[in-house]
Amino acid sequence: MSASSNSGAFRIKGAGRHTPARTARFTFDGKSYTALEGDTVASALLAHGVHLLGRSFKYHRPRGILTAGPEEPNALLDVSRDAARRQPNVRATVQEVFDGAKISSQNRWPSLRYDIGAINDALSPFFAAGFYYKTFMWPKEAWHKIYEPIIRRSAGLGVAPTEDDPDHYASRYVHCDVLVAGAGVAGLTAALSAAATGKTIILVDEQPEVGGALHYDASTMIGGQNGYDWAQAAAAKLKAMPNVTVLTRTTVFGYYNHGFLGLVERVTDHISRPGKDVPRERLWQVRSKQVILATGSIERHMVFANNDRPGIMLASAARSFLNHHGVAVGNRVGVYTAHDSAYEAAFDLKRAGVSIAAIVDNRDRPGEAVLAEARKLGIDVLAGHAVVDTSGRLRINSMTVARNGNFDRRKIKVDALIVSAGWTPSVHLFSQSRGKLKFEAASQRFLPDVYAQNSISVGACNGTDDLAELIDEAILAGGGRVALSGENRFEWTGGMIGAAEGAGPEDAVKAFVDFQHDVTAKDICLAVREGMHSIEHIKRFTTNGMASDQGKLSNMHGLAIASEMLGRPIPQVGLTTFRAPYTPVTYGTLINHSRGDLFDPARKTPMHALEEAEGAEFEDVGNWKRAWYFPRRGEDMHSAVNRECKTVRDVAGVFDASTLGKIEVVGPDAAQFLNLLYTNAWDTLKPGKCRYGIMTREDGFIYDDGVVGRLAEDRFHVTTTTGGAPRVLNHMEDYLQTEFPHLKVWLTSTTEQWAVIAVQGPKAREIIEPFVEGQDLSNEAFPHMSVAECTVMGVPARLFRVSFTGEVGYEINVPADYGAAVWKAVWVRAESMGACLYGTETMHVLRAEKGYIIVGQDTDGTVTPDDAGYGWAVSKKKADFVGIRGLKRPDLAREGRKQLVGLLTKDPKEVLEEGGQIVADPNQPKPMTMLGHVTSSYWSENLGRSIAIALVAGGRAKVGETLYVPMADKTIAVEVTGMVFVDKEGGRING
Amino acid sequence: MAELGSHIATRSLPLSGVHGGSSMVRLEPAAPASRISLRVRAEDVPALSSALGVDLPVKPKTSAYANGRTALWLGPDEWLVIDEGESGLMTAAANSGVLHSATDVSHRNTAILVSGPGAAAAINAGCSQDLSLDVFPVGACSRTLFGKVEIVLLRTAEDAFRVEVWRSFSDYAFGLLSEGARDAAL
Amino acid sequence: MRKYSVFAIAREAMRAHKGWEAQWTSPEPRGAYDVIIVGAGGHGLGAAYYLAKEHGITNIAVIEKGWLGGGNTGRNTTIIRSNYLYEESMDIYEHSLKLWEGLSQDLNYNVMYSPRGVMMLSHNIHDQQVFKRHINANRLYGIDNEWMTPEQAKAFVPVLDISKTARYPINGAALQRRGGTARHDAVAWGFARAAADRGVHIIQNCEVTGIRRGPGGEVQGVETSKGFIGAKKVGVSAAGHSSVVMEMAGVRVPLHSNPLQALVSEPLKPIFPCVVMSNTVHAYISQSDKGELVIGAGTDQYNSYSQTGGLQIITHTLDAICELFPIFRRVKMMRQWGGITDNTPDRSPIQGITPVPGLFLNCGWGTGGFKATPGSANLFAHLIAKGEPHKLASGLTLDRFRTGRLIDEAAAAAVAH
Amino acid sequence: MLLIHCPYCEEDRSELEFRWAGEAHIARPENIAAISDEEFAEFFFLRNNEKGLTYERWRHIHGCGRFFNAARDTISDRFLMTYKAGLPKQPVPVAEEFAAIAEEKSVETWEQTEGDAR
Repeated sequence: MSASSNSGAFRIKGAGRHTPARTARFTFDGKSYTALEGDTVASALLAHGVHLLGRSFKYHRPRGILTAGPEEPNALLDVSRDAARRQPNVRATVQEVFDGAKISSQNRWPSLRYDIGAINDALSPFFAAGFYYKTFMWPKEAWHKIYEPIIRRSAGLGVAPTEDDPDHYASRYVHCDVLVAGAGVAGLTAALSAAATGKTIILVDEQPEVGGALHYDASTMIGGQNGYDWAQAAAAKLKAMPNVTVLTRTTVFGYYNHGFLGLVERVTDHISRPGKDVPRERLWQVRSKQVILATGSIERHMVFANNDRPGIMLASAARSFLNHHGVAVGNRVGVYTAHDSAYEAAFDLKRAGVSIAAIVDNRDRPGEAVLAEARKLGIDVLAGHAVVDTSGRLRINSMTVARNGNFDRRKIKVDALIVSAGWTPSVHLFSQSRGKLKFEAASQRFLPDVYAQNSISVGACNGTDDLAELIDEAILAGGGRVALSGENRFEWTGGMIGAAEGAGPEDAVKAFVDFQHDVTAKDICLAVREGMHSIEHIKRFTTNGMASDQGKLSNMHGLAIASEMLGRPIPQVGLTTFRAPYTPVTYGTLINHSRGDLFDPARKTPMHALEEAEGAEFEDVGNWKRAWYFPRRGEDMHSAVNRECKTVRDVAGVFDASTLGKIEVVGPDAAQFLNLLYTNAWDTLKPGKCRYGIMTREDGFIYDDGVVGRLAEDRFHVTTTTGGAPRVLNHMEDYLQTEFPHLKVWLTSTTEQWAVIAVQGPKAREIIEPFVEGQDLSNEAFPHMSVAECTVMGVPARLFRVSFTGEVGYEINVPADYGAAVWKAVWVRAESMGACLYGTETMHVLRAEKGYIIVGQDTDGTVTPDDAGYGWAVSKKKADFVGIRGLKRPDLAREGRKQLVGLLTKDPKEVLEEGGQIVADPNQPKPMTMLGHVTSSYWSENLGRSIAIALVAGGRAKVGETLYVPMADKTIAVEVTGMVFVDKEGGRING
Repeated sequence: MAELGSHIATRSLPLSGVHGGSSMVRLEPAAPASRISLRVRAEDVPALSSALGVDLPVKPKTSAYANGRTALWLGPDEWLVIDEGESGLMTAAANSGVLHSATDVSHRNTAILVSGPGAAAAINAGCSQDLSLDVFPVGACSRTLFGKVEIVLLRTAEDAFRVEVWRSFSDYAFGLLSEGARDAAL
Repeated sequence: MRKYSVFAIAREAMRAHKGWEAQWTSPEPRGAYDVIIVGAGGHGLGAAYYLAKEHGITNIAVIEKGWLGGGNTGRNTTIIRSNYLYEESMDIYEHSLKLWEGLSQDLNYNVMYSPRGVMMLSHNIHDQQVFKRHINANRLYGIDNEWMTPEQAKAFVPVLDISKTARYPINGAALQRRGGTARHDAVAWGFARAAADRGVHIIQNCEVTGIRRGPGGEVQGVETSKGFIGAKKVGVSAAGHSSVVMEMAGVRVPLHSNPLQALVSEPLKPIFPCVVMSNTVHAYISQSDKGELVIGAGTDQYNSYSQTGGLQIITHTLDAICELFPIFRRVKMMRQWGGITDNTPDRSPIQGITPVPGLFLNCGWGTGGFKATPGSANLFAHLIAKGEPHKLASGLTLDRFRTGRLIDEAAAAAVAH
Repeated sequence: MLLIHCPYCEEDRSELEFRWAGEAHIARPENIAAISDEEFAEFFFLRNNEKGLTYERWRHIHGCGRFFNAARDTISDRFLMTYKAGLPKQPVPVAEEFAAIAEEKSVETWEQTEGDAR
């Protein structure tokens, strides 16, 4: 057996552009086939005479290959390289065969030939468009429990992947002067012309090679040579130019705002064994000054009874399989058309030795030229006839033909039927760019009219049919000079939209408009009858155009049928929106590198690795990873935290506070600026001192808090919450730049400049003392709420005497690269003195024992400083600060607002749930009146009991009262208390 | 306890030990440098320029280099000044005698050097700016976004860039550059 | 109105479905009505239906600029839930959820309300605190919402990645089992059919261009592209364009109109059993009856009426989806689209009287208006009929922006520490 | 993804580098402490939310860091101009731009663009 016959019995010797010696093997539904390199799955299977490829969505009707391109609605397959690289819903007409591919059909059970779901087809009279809106309503629960699961199982197409995708995807931002979408005659010509001007050009085409329609159109000559050959030469010339990038296997899937386009390049799906560094697909995000749309046109099918059998396909597709792939779509091919272009397909097939049963032309007068040629080739032409039915269960075996308006029918045996109703310009990208279309009644097509962006359409997508005109138009669009001429064999005429003879509103036949979704002409008529008069309603009611091909074939037919039913001209019925993407795009491509470690940056402090080595567990706080607790061998979180809490109060603890936001506020007006941004007063703060500050927005609610140290008259070191740092800086910049630009002050983020090592506890001073130079640490010289610039381990440092535990506390700020070394040295000494490392959980417990709040946990954006018990931090003297007016609004000043208080459970062992709701009467019926909720709740090892903080309506007036926290399984009685649980006098902080 | 105080802390760099790159792109952490974030009003620019020994550029997206110092225009009153040696930047700025704000950010930022014929393509894996030589010539600099993190990008040669990034974002930046470098080699 | 049922379908199947009548008619407007509702989305059509059904007012016109259900009703991701935090929110969303439970039967139109559960993922301690606050509040209010461990969540949604090595590991979830989805178009069509059946005029392709007011400032009717139409009561329910319509009456409202995008995948066999949302990584996802994965993306940052948005919003959402469900990386986006949401400063809706006598407002449902459709419509009908809010909606007034009594669901959920 | 001209960087940059910052030319009242509740609500909450020409603020947050003003058509999302913070509201420069907006207003949205195809 020769290689070519091996690659399929329908392979035509001498036809096509593939090399017979270069083969690839693949399986389809378990059976092995040989293909030629360059074959699509569709062409490879057709070469073996395989037409049945899938089942439709609703009726599970057998379906074959309708097209030879991305508009394919039927031939959707499951393609896998290995178990993890399995891809559902792949169009057989786009997927190139690679050696070893495992391909299966979809949406059938138990097999493609015998599919139980096909019973739906027999029951189809019940399943008219929208039938599900009218039934399945009783009993109430039955929809969700019975009907919906059945519908869901029978719907859907492919099976989702079940393993994590091992492939990777790449991304590239790129800019150019001109992007040319489509590399057919028009696109190539425009690109040649534009390239000649020296502009940067990106030429994009979705097929593996350039050429567009020249893939199937073997008769057109360009520049004196065969069109396809000219195209390859033109592409080679363009590729050699430094200002041109040619991207094939690349689809412009979206044309967005301001010259932004999304492209997806398929890099490896056609390769048998791709290299491991090669991405499967690459996302190109292009910003182009100008866009030349040369997207061509798409042939339409004919809408007639049983027009969906395997073996029925577009004429241009048959031509493409023959001329490009060297495959005949049948031995005895029928033609049904309303357009001259199908004749050329018949001519090509005939010349290749395929028998043409007849050309059935819905028109009374086909084009003269094609008619003459048909006569010359001895092809029977039935003008003014229609195909009114077809037969053949798994593949067409005959077409039934009738003269228009006549009831006499006759069957003609065929094993394939090629169809054409004419051509629809591909205006998808134009429309996505928000350009306005106009309807050209004579040619019955929508064409670009008003452009919304700097783009221009050339060629078939612009309705330019004449080759010479098309070339001129493309040269002009490119703006350069190119000498080029072309020659067609035939001028095409004709075309129709809507249902053909025998498939009108009164005909009870299944004439498919949208193949994948099984929408028939009847369904569209029904929608109109039911009052759906907007094309959007019709689309949604019938689901016409909503399948994975997004209506590339069906939209115009559906529109024409609706127009006829409504008795309104097409432009008045409207056209549904073309939305991105042009063809489906892999999520993996859209997200490309954003996965795993690159999904979202994990911010780590300079001490992270050391903490990890000490066994720390980490928690996520914003983007940061913070040490949560440090379990020792055998400890769970609870016992670790208990130990840490006790050790800090008994001895001392070391804590990584580096993530706190830091902002350097510098300038002569720094204090004045802070006066405006915080509720507190800052001009009274002396250099060398710190103060706790509260920031509100104009609405008066707490926005952030933190300690602010004054380093000099004109320099403050502001700290913010960990998560709040970026938004606080933005908030400050907003006021500084736009409301208070007269102030001489500047802001710089220094969060990451400093590593911050907090040492807290009775022995804190003793621990850090030996490391510090240039600052007397005695209480007198450096009391609580002091700040100093000094040296720690020989490194310039900022030392704060602050406490978030109620114990003597220091925060050593050293330049970040020194953080690890200082932390290590401090920890070695601390450990030797019996201190511990502690994490955020212990920090939370210790601060709760002291009644210190955490903004974002104890407050939630609806809490004023007074609600939080921090009314003292709101200056009464300042004439202005951000929030001054908001705080005075009636609801913020009213009695009975929720206030932060302490809660002690009656049972000291009972730890409340954070988020527990508080009521006065636990026995009231639902819905209950809730007084507030538990914001913080911990076991306090230091107190030997639980403690909690809560927001309670009128809370401070309720101190001493008993309230209740009803849980699902029990009700917990609590006493309202003050917020300070440990060291109420506050002596410990001063050491 | 002088014996402890005399322990001088050693420096640990955020990207120490990382490596990446491809046949077309070389990726390496830059040597430690001194940096200040400098804020100056237009009228005081000359004074700061002379104090620092490098002319602060006033044209957007440009930088200037002199005496081992690079001044990068980041905004109309904002520069990043990088000194390849051991600082003196804060003192020099303070000596200008005019109103300004200088903040030491030497340790806030770290830098990655990206070089080779695929350097621009690697950066364009995550950076939306046009890095063609016409638009982003040698010496051009800009604060921008790289994937999900902010960077300051400086073109040091036709095929070389310096990527300044905050230290906790540097793992991410290096990782994404590695991915970009891998793709740029194809 | 001819009743829909399986028997009606069988009957029609025998005669090629020729006997179905129009679900609604397209009448020319009369000169005046008792009530005009601006905006034929789910909320507006539903309000007309409930006015007719519960308040005996049938002389109503619902005026629609485009096609009915063509705004956010037909563009959302169809999520239904009621597990909100504040009483004002729980009141209205639970009222709505109860109506959802019987809506198909009430309308004789299968709106495909599917209580398949809405699960919100918790990724950190802050999430957990917030979710438990919701769960406890919901329970005491009589609304179902339960905490699940990561393992329980995975049992409910097998494709969920609960590994500890994820960038943001899942530490639990809140599940409202009665939450779910419904078929958005069916809601608009079902209300339209039922309202039309009670005599309501639905006037499509008719743009309101002005609101006419009398000497006392009171509403007299609306100017439209089909001429003046009189009414003493006008209800505005024109999501996305509320500011534009209200400006015609000289009323400024605290709204921002932002594009909100969504996308669907190619159809797949059932793989995703419920709705999953994550605030931390910003994603929500479900699977439609047709098999498409329906994914809601975020709003674009700027005000716009363009119904388009940036690709970066889509990719950002898909980042998160693929992080939660790594097996979806090879799935393909089939269609993306946008709608215009109107958003209030506290992310809670506004429903109530306005400074203009006779003019009633229903707006500001932000990204979550679909779930409220029957409840909002029902209470809006009450407001229009009685001239004052129903007690379940009494907190949703415009006045709260003066007093500061906001219903800040966003602040309660989203402030990181 | 919008393309935005930063008046400080004097260059068009991707929207990714910018953050929207609300309606422009809303001055914080000098005497804010003394204004009424209604005036405060007006200042803090009420916005024009224009359909058509809008004046808004952006911050080039991942660029030069500056806040600036822009005039944009919220129907087409086209920028008509951008200008530096602190400048008064600038008239839209070209008369044709007004005409363009007026025409687009009648066309409404993208959806309608399709539906109204002539």
